Amino acid sequence: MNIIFLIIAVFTVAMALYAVMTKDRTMAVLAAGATGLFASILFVMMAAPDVAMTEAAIGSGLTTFIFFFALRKVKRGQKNG
Amino acid sequence: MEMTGAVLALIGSIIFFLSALGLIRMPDLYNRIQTGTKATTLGTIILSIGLCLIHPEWTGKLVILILFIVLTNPISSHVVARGAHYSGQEMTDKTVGDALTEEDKDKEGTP
Amino acid sequence: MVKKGFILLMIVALGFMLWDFVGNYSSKTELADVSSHYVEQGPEELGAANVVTSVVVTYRGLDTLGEVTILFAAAAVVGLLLHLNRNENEQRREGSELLKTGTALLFPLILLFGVYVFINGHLTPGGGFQGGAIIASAVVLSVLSDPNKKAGHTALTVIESLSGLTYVLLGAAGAILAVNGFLDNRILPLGEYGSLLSAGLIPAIYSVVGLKVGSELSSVVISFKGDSKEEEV
Amino acid sequence: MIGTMAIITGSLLILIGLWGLLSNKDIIRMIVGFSLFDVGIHIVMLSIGYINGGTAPIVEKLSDLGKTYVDPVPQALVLTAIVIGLGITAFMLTYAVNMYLKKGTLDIDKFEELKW
Amino acid sequence: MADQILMVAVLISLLSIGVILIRFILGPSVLDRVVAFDTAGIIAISVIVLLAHMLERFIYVDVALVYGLLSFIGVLVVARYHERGL
Amino acid sequence: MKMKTALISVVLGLLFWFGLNGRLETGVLISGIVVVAIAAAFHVKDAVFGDVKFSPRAFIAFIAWLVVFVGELIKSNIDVMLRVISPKVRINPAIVEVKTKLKTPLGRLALANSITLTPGTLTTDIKGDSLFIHWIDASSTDVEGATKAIVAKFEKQLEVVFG
Repeated sequence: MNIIFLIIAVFTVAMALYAVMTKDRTMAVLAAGATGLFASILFVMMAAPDVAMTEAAIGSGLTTFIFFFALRKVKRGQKNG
Repeated sequence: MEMTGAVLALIGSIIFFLSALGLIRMPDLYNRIQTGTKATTLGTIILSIGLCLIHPEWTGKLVILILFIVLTNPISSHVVARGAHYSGQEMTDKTVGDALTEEDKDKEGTP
Repeated sequence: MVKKGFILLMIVALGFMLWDFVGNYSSKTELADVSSHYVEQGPEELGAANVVTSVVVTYRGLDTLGEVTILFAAAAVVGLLLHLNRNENEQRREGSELLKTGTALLFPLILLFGVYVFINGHLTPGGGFQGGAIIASAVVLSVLSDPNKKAGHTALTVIESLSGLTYVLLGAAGAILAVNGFLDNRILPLGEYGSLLSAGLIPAIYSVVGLKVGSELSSVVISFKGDSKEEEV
Repeated sequence: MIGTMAIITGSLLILIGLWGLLSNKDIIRMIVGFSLFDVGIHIVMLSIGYINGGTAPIVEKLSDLGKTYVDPVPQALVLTAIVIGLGITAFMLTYAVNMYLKKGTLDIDKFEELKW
Repeated sequence: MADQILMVAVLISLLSIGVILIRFILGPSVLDRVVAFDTAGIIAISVIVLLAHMLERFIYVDVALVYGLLSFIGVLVVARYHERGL
Repeated sequence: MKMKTALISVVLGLLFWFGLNGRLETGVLISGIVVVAIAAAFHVKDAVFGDVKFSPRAFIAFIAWLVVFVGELIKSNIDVMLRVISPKVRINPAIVEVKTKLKTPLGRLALANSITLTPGTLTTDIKGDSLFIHWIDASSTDVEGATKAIVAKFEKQLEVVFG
């Protein structure tokens, strides 16, 4: 069990590092979403299924969607000058 | 029964691994989508059937999970492929024909 | 350059503080007083299998009321600010036919799943907030398949205010009729443990919260999307 | 063991998030850093309530009452925190979009009215 | 015996997620990463189902359902954003 | 047509609801009826199942399609795996155009999904009667040959069920 937890924790941290390091805005947002999804597996293993569900649905899901809606507004504005 | 289920789950995970390998090895996006979608769909189905054998009382929810994945996975890969095509994603050099681009050009040519 | 050094210094300082914290950490082996009361007495006292739900809805019910209020304020401000500053002049590309058919097929099933999540909040993981988020995801799906469709703002507002009102009224009913004050669930019989209609008012309260959160989050999504056709008129 | 690993992961996420929040000039990526910071704090909070060998506090049958359960109170708090985090993120993004529409850029250094 | 085989299955699934994350980091385009994200999400669903077996709690399967739904819609959002359809 | 959609939607919704809940109780039934009614209202508005045919022949065709589909799914995976494992990636990809006779939205969705899940093909776009398919090992790039190779095996059954 410990080793599974360790591997997923490494994935989570790697995704977070990638989100901070990358130059591309879109990729930063997507990697943050992936961090949330992996964190929700961590929550399952920490015996908190309620929190895992909330993190998957709200923290990772809806937040990422709203980020993309906002990015679309910004990108479109850039094109129009 | 338990052993059969466990072996099925193992087969599912091996299919996952092969799809991951395909994702690394394939030369362009469309071929990556091909390996990614199909293999993970079958892998999930086999793994869920294996767990159904281990825990018969889980069957209801796992069947819903399988149905959901079989329904959504092709749609999402179709949308990704379509988005790739319309955002001008390049195809690999080995490609022998592209009917969709020709079709689009025909439309633009005849207003 | 000075700024970068300052940032690094700050992060290192925080890192030292956290290092101290991590070094002194050891996982507990038994619960604190309040928590052990919740876990040991809660299921029999309130009839809800999911202790987290009984903490969120009943024991700490007032917190949840505040949380819902904050979410409502955030949704209102987002709607207001995005409404003031709109520039929508580019038509979006239509979704493909397959996506539209798939959405027509899946949208009601996702709604059904959202309802399942919040109505079973006292038995399985999940509850009003998660169910509301799933309903909002269904709205996102329909926005994706047809971005130029006009959204029903009025229906969302009506559902939102009605469920908010019902929530407060149910809480007040708990305060008047039952022993323990605001948002007590025991004005209905507790029912048979582990069945859907048990735990008194908890399923009702969580359904109301789910509807409220779902309509609020949907209205946030719709304000971020913006109505492109409205401006042309 | 899981608790210790979790608290280390959470602390690392906090530091990474803080770094992203402070070192970027792009507002959207600052908000991404903030949401990473959020996830880290949630993991730390949950690891404080973790009991070794505990299972989820969902008592399916009344005969299960004697088992070891993890602490439900931090879970309820984190649940609240995630939902409010969404509200805050939506709010910040609205501000970012509005500032962008006013100025035409997302670079934080260009917003000179904010300095003092 | 069955439990050891399932443990191996989980480890192989995690290894495949790791391999896919290499593709996620390599890119080269945004949509390549989206495909990697999609595949990793579906494998993670199976990991959650296997974890539900190993922790002996049936109710964790609910989390897997929510996870699948959200990763599906997430992929759609990014793809539609990329083809300017959002 | 509306009745048919409502009927299929209610049956599907109830199956879904009981599968999720996993037990038979009065509470589940009462809440299920309310929720499924709302879901069915959405289905009726879009008339999703309006063209599904009810007849013994359609049922047999559906089963036949299912059998063909599962067989193709397994074949496709073996095919893809061999491609992945083989030391030199041997592919010959192309986007080809195929024609379909199916007219109803649900039938086209089923066709496109089955094509996506079968050996080496992926639906890229759909315009009118033409499906544009990315084929990992294109043996013929003209419309007739591709249609025969890709679509024909599913279309016969789906035409009976969805029209």
